[in-house]
Amino acid sequence: MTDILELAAGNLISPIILSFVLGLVAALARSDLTIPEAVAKGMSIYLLFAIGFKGGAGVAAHGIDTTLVLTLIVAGALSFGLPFIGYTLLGAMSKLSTIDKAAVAAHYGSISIVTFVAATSVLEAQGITSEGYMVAAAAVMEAPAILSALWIVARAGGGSKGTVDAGLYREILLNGSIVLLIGSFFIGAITGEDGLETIAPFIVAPFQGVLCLFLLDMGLVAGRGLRDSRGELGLPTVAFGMLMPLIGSSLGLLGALLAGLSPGGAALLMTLSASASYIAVPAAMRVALPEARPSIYLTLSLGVTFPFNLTIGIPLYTAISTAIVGG
Amino acid sequence: MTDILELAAGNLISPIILSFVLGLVAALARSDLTIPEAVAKGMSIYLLFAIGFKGGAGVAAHGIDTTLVLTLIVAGALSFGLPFIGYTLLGAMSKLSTIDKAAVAAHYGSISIVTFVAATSVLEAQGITSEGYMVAAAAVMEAPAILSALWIVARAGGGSKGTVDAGLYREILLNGSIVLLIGSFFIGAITGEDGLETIAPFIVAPFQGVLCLFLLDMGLVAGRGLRDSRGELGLPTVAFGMLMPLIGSSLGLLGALLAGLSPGGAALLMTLSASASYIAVPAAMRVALPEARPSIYLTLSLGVTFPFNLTIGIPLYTAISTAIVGG
Amino acid sequence: MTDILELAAGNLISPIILSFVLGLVAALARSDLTIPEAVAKGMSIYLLFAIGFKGGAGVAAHGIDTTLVLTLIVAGALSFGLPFIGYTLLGAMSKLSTIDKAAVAAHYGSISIVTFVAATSVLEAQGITSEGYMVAAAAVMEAPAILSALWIVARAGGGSKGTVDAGLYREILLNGSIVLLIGSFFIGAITGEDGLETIAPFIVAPFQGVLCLFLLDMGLVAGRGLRDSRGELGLPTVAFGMLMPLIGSSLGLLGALLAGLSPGGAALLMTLSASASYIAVPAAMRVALPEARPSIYLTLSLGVTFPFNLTIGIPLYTAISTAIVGG
Amino acid sequence: MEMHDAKRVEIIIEAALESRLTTAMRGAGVTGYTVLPVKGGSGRSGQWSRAGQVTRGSGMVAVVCLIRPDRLDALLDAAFAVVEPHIGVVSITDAQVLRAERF
Amino acid sequence: MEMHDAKRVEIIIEAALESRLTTAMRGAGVTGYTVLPVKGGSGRSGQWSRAGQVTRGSGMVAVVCLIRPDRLDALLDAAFAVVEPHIGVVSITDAQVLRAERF
Amino acid sequence: MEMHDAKRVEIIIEAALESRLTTAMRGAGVTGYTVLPVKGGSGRSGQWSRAGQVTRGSGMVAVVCLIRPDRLDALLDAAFAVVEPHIGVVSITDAQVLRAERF
Ligand SMILES: Nc1ncnc2c1ncn2[C@@H]1O[C@H](COP(=O)(O)O)[C@@H](O)[C@H]1O
Ligand SMILES: Nc1ncnc2c1ncn2[C@@H]1O[C@H](COP(=O)(O)O)[C@@H](O)[C@H]1O
Ligand SMILES: Nc1ncnc2c1ncn2[C@@H]1O[C@H](COP(=O)(O)O)[C@@H](O)[C@H]1O
Ligand code: NA
Ligand code: NA
Ligand code: NA
Repeated sequence: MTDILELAAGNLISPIILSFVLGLVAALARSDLTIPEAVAKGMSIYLLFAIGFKGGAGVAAHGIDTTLVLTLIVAGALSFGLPFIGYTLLGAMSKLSTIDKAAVAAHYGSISIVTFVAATSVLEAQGITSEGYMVAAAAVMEAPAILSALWIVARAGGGSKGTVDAGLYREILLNGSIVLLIGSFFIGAITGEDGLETIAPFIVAPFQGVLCLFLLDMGLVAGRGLRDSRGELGLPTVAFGMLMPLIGSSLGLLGALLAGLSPGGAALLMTLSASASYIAVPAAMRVALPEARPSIYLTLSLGVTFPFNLTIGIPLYTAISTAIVGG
Repeated sequence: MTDILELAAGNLISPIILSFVLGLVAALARSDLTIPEAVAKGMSIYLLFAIGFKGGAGVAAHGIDTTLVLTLIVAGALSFGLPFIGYTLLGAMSKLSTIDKAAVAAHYGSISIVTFVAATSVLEAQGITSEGYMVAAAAVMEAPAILSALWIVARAGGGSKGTVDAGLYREILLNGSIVLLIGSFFIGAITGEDGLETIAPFIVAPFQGVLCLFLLDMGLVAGRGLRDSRGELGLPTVAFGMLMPLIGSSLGLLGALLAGLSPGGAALLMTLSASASYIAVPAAMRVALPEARPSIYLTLSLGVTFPFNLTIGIPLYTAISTAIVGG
Repeated sequence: MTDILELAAGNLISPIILSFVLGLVAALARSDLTIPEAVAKGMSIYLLFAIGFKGGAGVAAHGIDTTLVLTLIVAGALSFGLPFIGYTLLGAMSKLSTIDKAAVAAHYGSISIVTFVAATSVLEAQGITSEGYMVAAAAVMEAPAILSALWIVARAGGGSKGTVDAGLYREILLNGSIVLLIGSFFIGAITGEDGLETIAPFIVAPFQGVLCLFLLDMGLVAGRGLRDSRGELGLPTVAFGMLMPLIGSSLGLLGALLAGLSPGGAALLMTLSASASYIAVPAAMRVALPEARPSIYLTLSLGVTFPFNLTIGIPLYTAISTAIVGG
Repeated sequence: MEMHDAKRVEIIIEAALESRLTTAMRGAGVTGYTVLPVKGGSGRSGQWSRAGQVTRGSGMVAVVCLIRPDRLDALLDAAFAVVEPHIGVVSITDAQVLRAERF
Repeated sequence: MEMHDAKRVEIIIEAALESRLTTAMRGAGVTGYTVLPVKGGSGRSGQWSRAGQVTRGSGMVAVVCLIRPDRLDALLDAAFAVVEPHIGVVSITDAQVLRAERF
Repeated sequence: MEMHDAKRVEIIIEAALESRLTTAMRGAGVTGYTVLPVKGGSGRSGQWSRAGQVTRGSGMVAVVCLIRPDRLDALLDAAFAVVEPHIGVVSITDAQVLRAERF
């Protein structure tokens, strides 16, 4: 327990976390500090490319082990399944409408890639290795949760007037993050260590620094979101935003044991399960479930769960996975 | 011959080429992956600055040899002359209008700086040195081809209603890429090795990585162009897009022999002659020859010739120049 | 004296200065070279974050010495006081309106962070150390000068119809640059050398290179400003733009002696006092003193004083402070 | 200069629906339009801005369409079908255009 | 398609004043508006563009507001109080809107 | 609030021609205008968007100009001379403005 607390404390005073806090404080204090949209998008492309490439190069170096397929299946199942748990839990805890509940649930089945990136940084700092193909697991978990949410609404007769068409499915499956993550994973896997070496001064050395600036922006956006939606989130909903990651990560741990992942891989699967989407799912919700309120789902995902995972969650999941899987 | 094939194969699985392919595939699959315009422009400024600076620093280190002036004259002559060949060839191969033919021809007389950059990377990877002032040759080749095309149209009585005024000539001669390339070349030449050392961690170390992301964007843009202009390019026109680089590079080789360039320099002059513009010339065409169709000239330059040079051309030109000039 | 000239000459042919000159020349020649707004803003965020962080890490490494509080007080006093001197001097030298004089004066009481960054680079290159908390002094000097200018206008019955409300004060005190500079200073101070090490490949190694591109943009903007406001600045006003930095730096030197700064710290305080704002103060002026003409204050600050400090000022201040404080 | 009557239709809609709107417009025979970026806004669904990209995925766009008056109804029907379930506004102004053959 | 009379008010104002303008508009009961980015312009105070960000801090924006005709005066009074001491222009056009309940 | 009649002219033109258009406008005595960025569009010359910058160099811009009605013809003549050989559209709307002394 003290171990976990120490880890958490050490994690809290890293440049990464403090950059997020700086953004949060600046936004809450109503500073006009902003990072241009194009630059923020550029940094997210950089992070996706780098993390995908490194994952692929890792697979090239260590080979594909038998757990790969199992991991991807487990990951897909988690993304499909978690929204049902989230929806039920929200039904018990909050008074949100059917559509709002389903939309929130979709976010928690899907993943936040920055949370994943932050977790890999923590693992690296502690010298814990993990399976390179975990980035493929991340990509697999992006989309299924959206289908579950649409199915929940359809079954509940939620009656959304939103647009669910072929275009929507293409947008979900071929959204930029998935394509870039998978694509750079393959480039890394094909070009291997040699490829990594040529571009390491770009994707490895400055990675932590870019992550700092990116988290500064996340803090700014989360802070502005919290300020704007002040009062809209009830206390029970906020509680959900911290309880759900714990449930998600527990199921992630179970899945990791089933798939036979290493302690590092298990920590990452726990993090993925615990994290909530704030890009792919919100975009899909605007099209498919326009009645769902972004001030609920985005604030919860970005303003509550993201900081929760960043500060408390990741060290906790790492400690638990090392204790249980590594034991 | 097997040598060339091996080189080409090795070239094909580099992170740079694969990034381009990723962009191409993503665009053709209609993914919404995009790199913000500002970021893409920022990367191109970075690449121009870096390549110009390194060229200048190279000149400072190795001194200006007697071939410099000869090389620049040959380069200018190639840019002036190639459009006439291109125009005639198109007349034989396609049914395009006079104005379309002249516009396409202008692109092939001018150059693509990214193709040049990719070629320097390939040379570096093979340990082949080249003259630093080749970037000056690249700058010299940007503009003359445009004048040739305007002259062709005027002579053919093509009757474009476009705007050819003093402003246009200034835009052509002082366009951003030329100014930045020449300017950073001089900065590199003046500050020399010392200057290079202070900024090497910025312009040398991460260069390959930035180039990957830039080529990802090029792939996306080329793919979208191909998709949009589906059907507009006939097969003969597409064939021109692969034949013309071969003619261009042959003349480039001749020029290199005339000027007395090293094998590396010759490979670069071949690449420049083979490459087709997709920034400076299209912009000038919109003003001077508005009737020319971008769906022809841009798709040909970016969707056919650029990938052709990137994959097959560069290794081929390198192999030939090493065999003939280096022999 | 020859020492100073040599230093100045050495400084003049650095990549940083030459990049600025390139931008200036390109803009004056009416080239269309531009750096996208988002990229320029991204680079300025990078520079602020890096300089703040390094300052904080420096404090963490060397501890806070007793001069810190004194330095901040002196810095604040300089920012408050310099506008009065500037206003009086302008009254003697030019025929500007009360409001124009006050607005110009505000710029010279405040600071230019890029000038500060350039000065730290020069110090580093000469192996002169300085107090890490000088970035805090820079932050402290941003805002007070604005209050002095508003007070001057109110007292002079200048009768501006501008908007001076609570929002304005928040904008001044919590403007993005101040918040980012102070925030990253604290992150650096908290995470110390360990934190610096994790992100050094991002904020230390490529710093000089990013600064080059940023100064290229500054040159472009300054050049366009000079071109647009051709004729509006009289010769006496231009002279003020070179005299005022000399007065400012003299007072800065006095302040540095009072506070007991090291030679490096003194050179930085001189530079801060000599520099003129071109972001925070102009923005505040547009709201509070809309009648003041940007073509006067911005052109003076960016087109005259900034290049003056960059080329002549910084080496001069460094030489003087080493001679007097270091003596 | 000869001018011709036209209608200027301005549709402010979420960026995620832009391609659906333009597809519907093309379906109704409307091939000329211009898309302007939007920086922020406020409406019944609250306030948002590009800087605080939190309350709406990728923001909104303004689609401006100049059209011959007799084709207005077809355009509005097509546009409304896309906009209706979503947030956003549609406005119409009387206008005149040069080069009528382009519309 | 049923259309309703409305006014389209377009206010071009310095970006630094955007939030003051929208606050004043909300004070006058106007909660619907859209902000468009501006790339450059020219007026009595001279010419400027985003590329040469030197003559005006952070440029200008265009605030577009569709409003019921009877509320126009309240909006103009509120807007004018903010714009008056500063540079910029205000224009009003007759328009029609769908979904009148939104205005 | 006193309002004055004016015309609102909106010219959508390739960015490469922006400075030629504004020069021509100044030549016709028009010194007030605003340039808005354009994200994409479609017309007789096909479809394009900033994201797929392939079919048109550097995209288009929208130049908006508020002008006294009696000066409309001079503006249109000047603008048309620039726009005519190129793609793009010109539309005119009746409008009213505050602060007439500015136009
Ligand atoms: N009255 C209005 N005038 C101009 N734009 C509006 C108006 N109402 C709404 N909008 C725009 O449409 C978006 C969605 O509005 P709403 O559907 O009311 O939430 C807002 O964010 C604005 O950009
Ligand atoms: N007649 C006009 N038509 C359109 N926009 C204008 C006009 N006059 C001024 N503007 C805009 O308002 C800004 C300030 O104008 P001014 O207050 O005249 O300096 C200009 O930079 C333009 O963006
Ligand atoms: N009817 C229209 N309404 C609005 N914008 C148009 C229209 N037609 C053309 N445009 C714009 O003008 C550009 C060129 O059109 P065109 O000259 O028809 O190829 C298009 O890309 C659109 O941005
Ligand atoms: Na999850
Ligand atoms: Na060529
Ligand atoms: Na100062």
